[in-house]
Amino acid sequence: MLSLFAADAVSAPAIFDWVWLIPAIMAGSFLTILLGSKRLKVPAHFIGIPAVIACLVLALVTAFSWIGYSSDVAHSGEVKSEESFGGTAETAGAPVPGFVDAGAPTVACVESKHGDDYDDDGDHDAFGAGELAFSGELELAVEEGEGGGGTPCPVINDVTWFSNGGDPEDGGSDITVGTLVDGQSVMLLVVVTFISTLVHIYSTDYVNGDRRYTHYFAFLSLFTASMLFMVLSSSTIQLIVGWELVGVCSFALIGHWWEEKPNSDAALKAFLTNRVGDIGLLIGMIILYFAAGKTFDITTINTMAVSGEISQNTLLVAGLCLMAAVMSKSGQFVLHTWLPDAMAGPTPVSALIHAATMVVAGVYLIGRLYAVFFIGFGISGGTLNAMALVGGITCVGAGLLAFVQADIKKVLAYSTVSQLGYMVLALGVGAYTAGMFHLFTHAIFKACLFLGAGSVSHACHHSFDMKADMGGLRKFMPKTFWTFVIASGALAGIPPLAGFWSKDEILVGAGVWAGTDGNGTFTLPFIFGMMAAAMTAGYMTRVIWLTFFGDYRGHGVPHESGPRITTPLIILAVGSVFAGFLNMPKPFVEKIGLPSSWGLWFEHQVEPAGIGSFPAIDHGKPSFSLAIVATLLGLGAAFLVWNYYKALYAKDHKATEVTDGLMSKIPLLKAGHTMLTEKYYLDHLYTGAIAGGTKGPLARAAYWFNQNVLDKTVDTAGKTAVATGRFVYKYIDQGAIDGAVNASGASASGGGQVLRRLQTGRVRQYATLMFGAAALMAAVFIVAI
Amino acid sequence: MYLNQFLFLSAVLFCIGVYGVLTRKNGVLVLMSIELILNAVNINLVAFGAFNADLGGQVFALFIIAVAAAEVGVGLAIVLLIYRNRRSIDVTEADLMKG
Amino acid sequence: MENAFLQDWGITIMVFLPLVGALIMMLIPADQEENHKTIALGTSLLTAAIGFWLCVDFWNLGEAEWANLHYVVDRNWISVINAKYLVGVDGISIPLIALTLLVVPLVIIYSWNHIPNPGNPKAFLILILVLHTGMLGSFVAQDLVLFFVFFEVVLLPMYFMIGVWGGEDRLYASIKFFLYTLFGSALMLVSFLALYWSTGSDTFVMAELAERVRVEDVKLGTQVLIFGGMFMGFGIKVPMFPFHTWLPDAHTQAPTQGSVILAAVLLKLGTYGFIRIAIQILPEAAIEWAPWIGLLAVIGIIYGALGCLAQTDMKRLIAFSSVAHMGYVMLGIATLTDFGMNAAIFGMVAHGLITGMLFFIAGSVKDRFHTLEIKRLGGLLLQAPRMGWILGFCTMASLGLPGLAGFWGEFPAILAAYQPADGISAPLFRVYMVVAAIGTVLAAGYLLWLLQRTAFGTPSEEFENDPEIHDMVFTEYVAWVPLLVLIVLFGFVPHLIFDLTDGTVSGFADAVTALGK
Amino acid sequence: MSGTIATLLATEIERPSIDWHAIAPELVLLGGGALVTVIDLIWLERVRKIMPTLTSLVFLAALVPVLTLWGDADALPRGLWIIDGTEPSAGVWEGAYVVDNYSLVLKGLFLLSAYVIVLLSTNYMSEGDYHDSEYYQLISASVLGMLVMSSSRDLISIFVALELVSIPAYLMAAWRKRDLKSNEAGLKYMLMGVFASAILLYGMSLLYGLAGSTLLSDIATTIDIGESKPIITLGIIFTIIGFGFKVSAVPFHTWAPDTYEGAPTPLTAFLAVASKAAGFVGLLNVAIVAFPTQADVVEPFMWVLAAITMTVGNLIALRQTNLVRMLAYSGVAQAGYMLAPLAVYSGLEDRATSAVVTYLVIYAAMNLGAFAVVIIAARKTRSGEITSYGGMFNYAPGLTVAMTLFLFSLAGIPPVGGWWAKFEVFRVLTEGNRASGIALAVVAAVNSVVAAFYYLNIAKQMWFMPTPDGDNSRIAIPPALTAAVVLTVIATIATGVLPGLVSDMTDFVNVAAGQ
Repeated sequence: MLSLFAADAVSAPAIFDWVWLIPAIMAGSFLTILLGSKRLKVPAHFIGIPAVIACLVLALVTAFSWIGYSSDVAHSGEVKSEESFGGTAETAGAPVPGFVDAGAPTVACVESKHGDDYDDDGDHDAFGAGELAFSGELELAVEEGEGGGGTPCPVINDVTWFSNGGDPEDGGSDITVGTLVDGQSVMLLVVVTFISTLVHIYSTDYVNGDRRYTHYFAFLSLFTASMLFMVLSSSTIQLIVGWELVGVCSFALIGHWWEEKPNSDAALKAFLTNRVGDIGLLIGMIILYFAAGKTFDITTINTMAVSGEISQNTLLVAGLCLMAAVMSKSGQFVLHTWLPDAMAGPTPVSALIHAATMVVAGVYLIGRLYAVFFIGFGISGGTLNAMALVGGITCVGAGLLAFVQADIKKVLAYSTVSQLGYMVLALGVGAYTAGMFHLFTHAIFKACLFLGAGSVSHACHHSFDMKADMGGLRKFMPKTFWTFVIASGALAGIPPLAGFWSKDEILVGAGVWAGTDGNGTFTLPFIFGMMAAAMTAGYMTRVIWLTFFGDYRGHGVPHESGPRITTPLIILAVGSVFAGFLNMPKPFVEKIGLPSSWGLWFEHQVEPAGIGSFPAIDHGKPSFSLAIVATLLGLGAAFLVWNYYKALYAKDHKATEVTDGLMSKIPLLKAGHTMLTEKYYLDHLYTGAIAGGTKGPLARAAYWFNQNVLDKTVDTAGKTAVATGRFVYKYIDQGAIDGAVNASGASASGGGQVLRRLQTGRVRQYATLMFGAAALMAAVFIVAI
Repeated sequence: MYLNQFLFLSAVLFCIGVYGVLTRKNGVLVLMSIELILNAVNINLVAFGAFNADLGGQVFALFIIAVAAAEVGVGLAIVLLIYRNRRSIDVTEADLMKG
Repeated sequence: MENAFLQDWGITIMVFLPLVGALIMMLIPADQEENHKTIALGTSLLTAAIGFWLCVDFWNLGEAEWANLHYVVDRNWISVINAKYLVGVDGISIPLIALTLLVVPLVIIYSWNHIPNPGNPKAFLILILVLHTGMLGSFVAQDLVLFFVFFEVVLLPMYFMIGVWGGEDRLYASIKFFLYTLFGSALMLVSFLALYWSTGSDTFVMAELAERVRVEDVKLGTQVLIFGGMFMGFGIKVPMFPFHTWLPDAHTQAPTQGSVILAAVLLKLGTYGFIRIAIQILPEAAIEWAPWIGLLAVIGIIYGALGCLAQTDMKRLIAFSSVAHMGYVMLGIATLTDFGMNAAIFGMVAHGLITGMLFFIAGSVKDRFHTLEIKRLGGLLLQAPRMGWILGFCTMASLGLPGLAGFWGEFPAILAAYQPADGISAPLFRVYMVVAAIGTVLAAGYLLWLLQRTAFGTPSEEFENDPEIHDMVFTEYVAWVPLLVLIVLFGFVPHLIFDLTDGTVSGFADAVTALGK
Repeated sequence: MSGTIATLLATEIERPSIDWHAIAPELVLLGGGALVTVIDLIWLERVRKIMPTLTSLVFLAALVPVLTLWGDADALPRGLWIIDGTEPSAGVWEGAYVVDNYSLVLKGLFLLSAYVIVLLSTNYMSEGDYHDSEYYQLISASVLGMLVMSSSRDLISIFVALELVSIPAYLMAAWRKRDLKSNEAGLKYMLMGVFASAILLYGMSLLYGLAGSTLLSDIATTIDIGESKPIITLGIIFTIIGFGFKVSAVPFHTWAPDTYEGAPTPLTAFLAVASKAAGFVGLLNVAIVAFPTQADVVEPFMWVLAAITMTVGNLIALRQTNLVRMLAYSGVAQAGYMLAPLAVYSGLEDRATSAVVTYLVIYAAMNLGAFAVVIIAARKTRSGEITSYGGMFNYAPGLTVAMTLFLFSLAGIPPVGGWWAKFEVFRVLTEGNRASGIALAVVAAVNSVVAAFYYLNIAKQMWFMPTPDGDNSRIAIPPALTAAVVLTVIATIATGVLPGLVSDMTDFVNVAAGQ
């Protein structure tokens, strides 16, 4: 395989062959905690924290290796690429037939893969440990490659898990698992291990003394392992496996305090909503499996999508199916309802799973199969598509909802939904790097916010109610306050904090603002994005006011949290400040006099431009005016909110909402507000439809909901299903089908009863019967024959 | 003589016998009715034997006579038994078992 | 090469050893309960030893050989109809045999201190051993008449197990079970005979019949009718909608051991029959029937799930879930592709392990709480944390979580439905695929709901301080751990089964493909 | 005249040489029975105790020549006369009495059944106040009739054999003299029996008239002369009805439930098994040997008879509360299955015969077993009600298992014998691929499910229900009855697991030719 490339080809660092260790370590940690912690009398975090730190180290080593590798490739490629532009393919190092897009130096990344399958029984030991230890045949295909375009191909280490339906030649297929190392996965690797490490440390204080401390850490480990497993997937089936496993961990951790029904309800809701999306995931993956010639291999699927071997219609259908999965996992409208409920779990879990990592799985999925989406949805040159629309609606819709929450975590949850919408919007408009970058920065500052919220509630007797139990906390817990403010600023997109950069790039990517030139002109998504930018600043200001300013409305005296809580906060706050600098626009970098290579550094590492498995996307050009306008919008919204609360404070030190303001005077606004407090009636809609198709006016639906369903938020579809189930069971199963069976039995028995009357006991009648029958039959037969 | 005259006689006897079996309540009369049927059979057999110039029919008839005697013997014994226990030979009264 | 002893005697000893054990037990007075348990366990372990030896020996033959029959013993049995004592194993029987060999000893171990009312371990264990023979025999028989006899042998013991040791409604349930199955097998027998006559009436050997159907060019109409008879026979056993109504009753009323065996092995006789007999012999008719089987399968998936949601009894819920799960198995079979049939066999094994486990748990819950009414349960995790976690684990496995065995029965079946064998309408099966995928949501719904209402929350007042409620006991550990381990193992190493079945199944699928083109 | 007499005196009659070996079973039974009677007459009460033993020894002794005949397979078939190679010494009734595989199997069946019935009767008779010596002699006589029946190929001998089977049975049915039910059983059986044989005889007389011969094989060849079809039909139907009564086919079955219930139970077993088998043998003989050309009459008639017999029998059996009555109706239904092959016999005479005989053999084993259990159970429960069998599993597990096997065999569930019997019936029905056969097969299949229901009901009582009086003390089973149960269980299982045991014997070739 290597021989296919030029002699001076850069070989991939050995670490890439060993990244499978990272999830394996966490899986080992899980098993050790589960089976050993109590027996060895070792606190669970003694196992979990070293494991996760080891993973973090490995992830960082991988990341630095990737950086080095990609720059090596870029370096060697730069020379070549200039030559290859001239059309001399042989010097491009990859004279591989096919996939060569005219003009663009595309490098095929899969062709060498199935070129020679060979059984390599000698290599068992390499995978002899961890979860990749498979008995039987082991097929090892190491693929390394680098492109002439300066971007390395993903480094894939696959083992054939098993074959099904005969050999591949006979129409069967190999099912492979392995690791796929490229910029995107390395980035997630770092994010997951980093946040996970901090959450582990934070948790030692936060859930200290919890009755299921061990169990908590075990699942934290399992979650991290599953997430990493998913991130490193080289095949869609592996991705499905990881996808489901993180869902289960989420289920287990949301329902961590399952003694209370609302918690387990929330866990169920989360799992079931995700299952709904999984329908799309399964079907989408199946469509791609067949479309790509019976393979689950992600690189192959992408390559074939790019090369046009899979028709756009197929890609569109598959993409739409996968969107369902994205919508559930990444909380897009209308499947987002589980995410706010998921706040029932412990706060560090919310930070890790429901803000920084698991919920971005959907975004990650889009990025992983970007060719499928990009080409399927026709993003290039488009004006609107399902993905951008869903993202846009989500970021605005959820932003609005965030304004009316009293629960600090719920605000953050809706904010997460909104920001996930942002990322989906970014990917929907073709701004791949912007989406990924926002994922990256958001993970940091949102984790910081959640952990901050946890710290606050730690101080306020485990309440999350901003209105009832908080206020004026800045005096009591300065560290929490400052980190929270910084992270909020980052979220709101205040320059130069992290969120500013990523958000700006998304808005640029929409290609609407003059001079930005994206993949198309996505006007509506752009408007949504601007609105969301303003709203974000607004609701975060509200949170900060209600939590940290004004007078303390709770009881007791709050206190600052311990170092195990505040240290992670500080680390994340620092990250929130600096993360954005990783991907500054080139013009800006040049203007402030930094080396040009600092600009778009993130993009260079993450975006696999120019290789055969990645679509040719256009990049928008940054615009100072857009940045300024967007920032001003945010600041303006913040200012308005701030003044609103300030005025309120002046009237009444304990007030949190205006009771006789415009809201209550203007019906339209009032209706709007109710709409928001009722979460757009989505839960009502689902449940209402179930419980008997109530079609009354909205208000009645709301009333009904309040009275009957609030304390019984069973999963929406569940209730219809239960009702249907009852009906079917009672009337069809037990009634019709079983009834028919029983009735035939009864009629047989009844027939017997009637026939018994023949047997009168009188011998004369017996004789009559005998002779009568004989005579009758004789007569019939004589006549008939 | 024609064969059908015998056959007709036999058929009439058979019908009378059947009628007797189906209508008589008295056990002895029922047995006698059966004897009528058997004699109808005998007439048939003898007539057919003559018609076919075959001894078999007459032999058969002899066997029937002998067996009928045994049958009636046993039959009467049972009727007597019934009479002893029930003081009645009305066969229609015997309906302890039915259904 | 096969081991010479196993070649001559392996299968025969394996199949009939339990019967020998049962005979020995018959001679021992009933009051020596310990002896009975020991003999039963010993017999089943010995059977398992020989059986697993056979399995291992089979495994060592190498993948290329797995598609063929091995350890074939061919003796005349009923010479007037040329029915033979023809037994042998290949890739699709081995997994099911192994499952049977595993489950029966576990059930006997579980019985050690869980003999249901009204006691009498002697009779109970004898019945289990007789069942054992019947089940193993069905999986090794390669002659239709022989198969039929073994297929029916399992009826009796199961009937009594439900009827004597069952719950309150046991009489109704046992008779229903019996009559349904009998009805199916009567029709199945008629179709076997029809097959016999239409192929030249000189063999009942499955492989030969398959060959003859092709050579004699049996009319498609006849084939379809014969397939229909088999469909009834096997479909009732599976059970497919709408012949399923015996199952919830039988499961609910059966003692734990009976439910476990019923779920783990007995239902598989039907699906196994479909693959081994109906499809192998009548591939052409199978293509005609496939859309209908697929339809009933997906109806079963949704219907079973809806049935589950309506249940108030834990055991009945699990029972209904079998209808849904077997729907996936049947969907896989209906695609007539190797992928689908592989998935089906995997699904059989996975369902056997998982649902078997769930029934074990239900039995143990009943032992402790004396009720299975979901409303009255709750907080199992507090009172019996280990059992609660195992319940959680099993619900996850049952709803098809990747990484556990259930997934590999479900996902590939759905996948295969995207592209059924040639000659079957792909758009139709794609609709089935979507419906089946929706079924996975419902499955998650009822299973998690069950978990929530039984394991989560806090115990109700009536059981709060019940001293009878304790965590798992030794026999439960011994009986359950192997199943749990296998659920994980097959989740991660699915090719343990896929590789075994692939060869044989591909052969059947190729026959279908050849016709479909 | 005198010359004639002188001639007659002087003429040496060429005595046809009798094949003593061929009729040895009958002779042994006849001689043995006579001997037992003489012994009884001489020693009276003193030998009463050994009467059953003696009788059963006679049956076993008669079995010996059956076996030797079977072993001398090359000499089969053989008749009453020895036919020397050169000049066949055609007797008057040449071909009227045939000893072939078919008749030997049946003779073996009758003798073994009789043996078991003696085992069943031993305690029953000695414990009641009965005339047991006479009872055994009557049984011997009846069994002799059966042996004759199986070899008879002539209307006269069939008739005589039939009466020889029946007349002792009339008496035995009423054996419990002071029991009104037993009287009634005897009366009903006798009246219906003689009426049926009268009808049979009328039919036979018509057949004789048209054929000019009483020999079945002659009837087969001469009867097929078109013009007298109505008479032939009448003759055939009346003849069949006579046997239909004997095998208790609906609607000629009415006597059976009442007689079964009222008669002494061992005698009931005798009627249900041996006597019924004799009826089937007669039926087979006339249908297969005499009417091969009359399938257009016989087959539809048999079809109707079989269908209504199994259906009505099963449906009424569903509602029975008395076990013996239920077994009676079950026997009616079983007769329906046995009649079924005759609904498609044309062209398949041998196969149909094989199926019926196979069924008879297996049916004998399982039904005798069931009656054995009934007799044993009655010693404790003193009742024939099905509910009185409740809880039997608790006090007599072995007996319960045995009964269960019999019941499942009757229901036709592998691996006990009944399945093979039914299988053979199904096989014949579907063999010709004729619509009528397949339709009847479906009727039979549905019926077997219905039948399973009431068989299960008994199993249910024994296994699942509590003991009615709560008395779970074990019951002592006399050795004779134990032996009977063990024998029948072995036979039931063996025939199911290795059907070849029966089928190899009943795989007849060319029964119709009587050769």
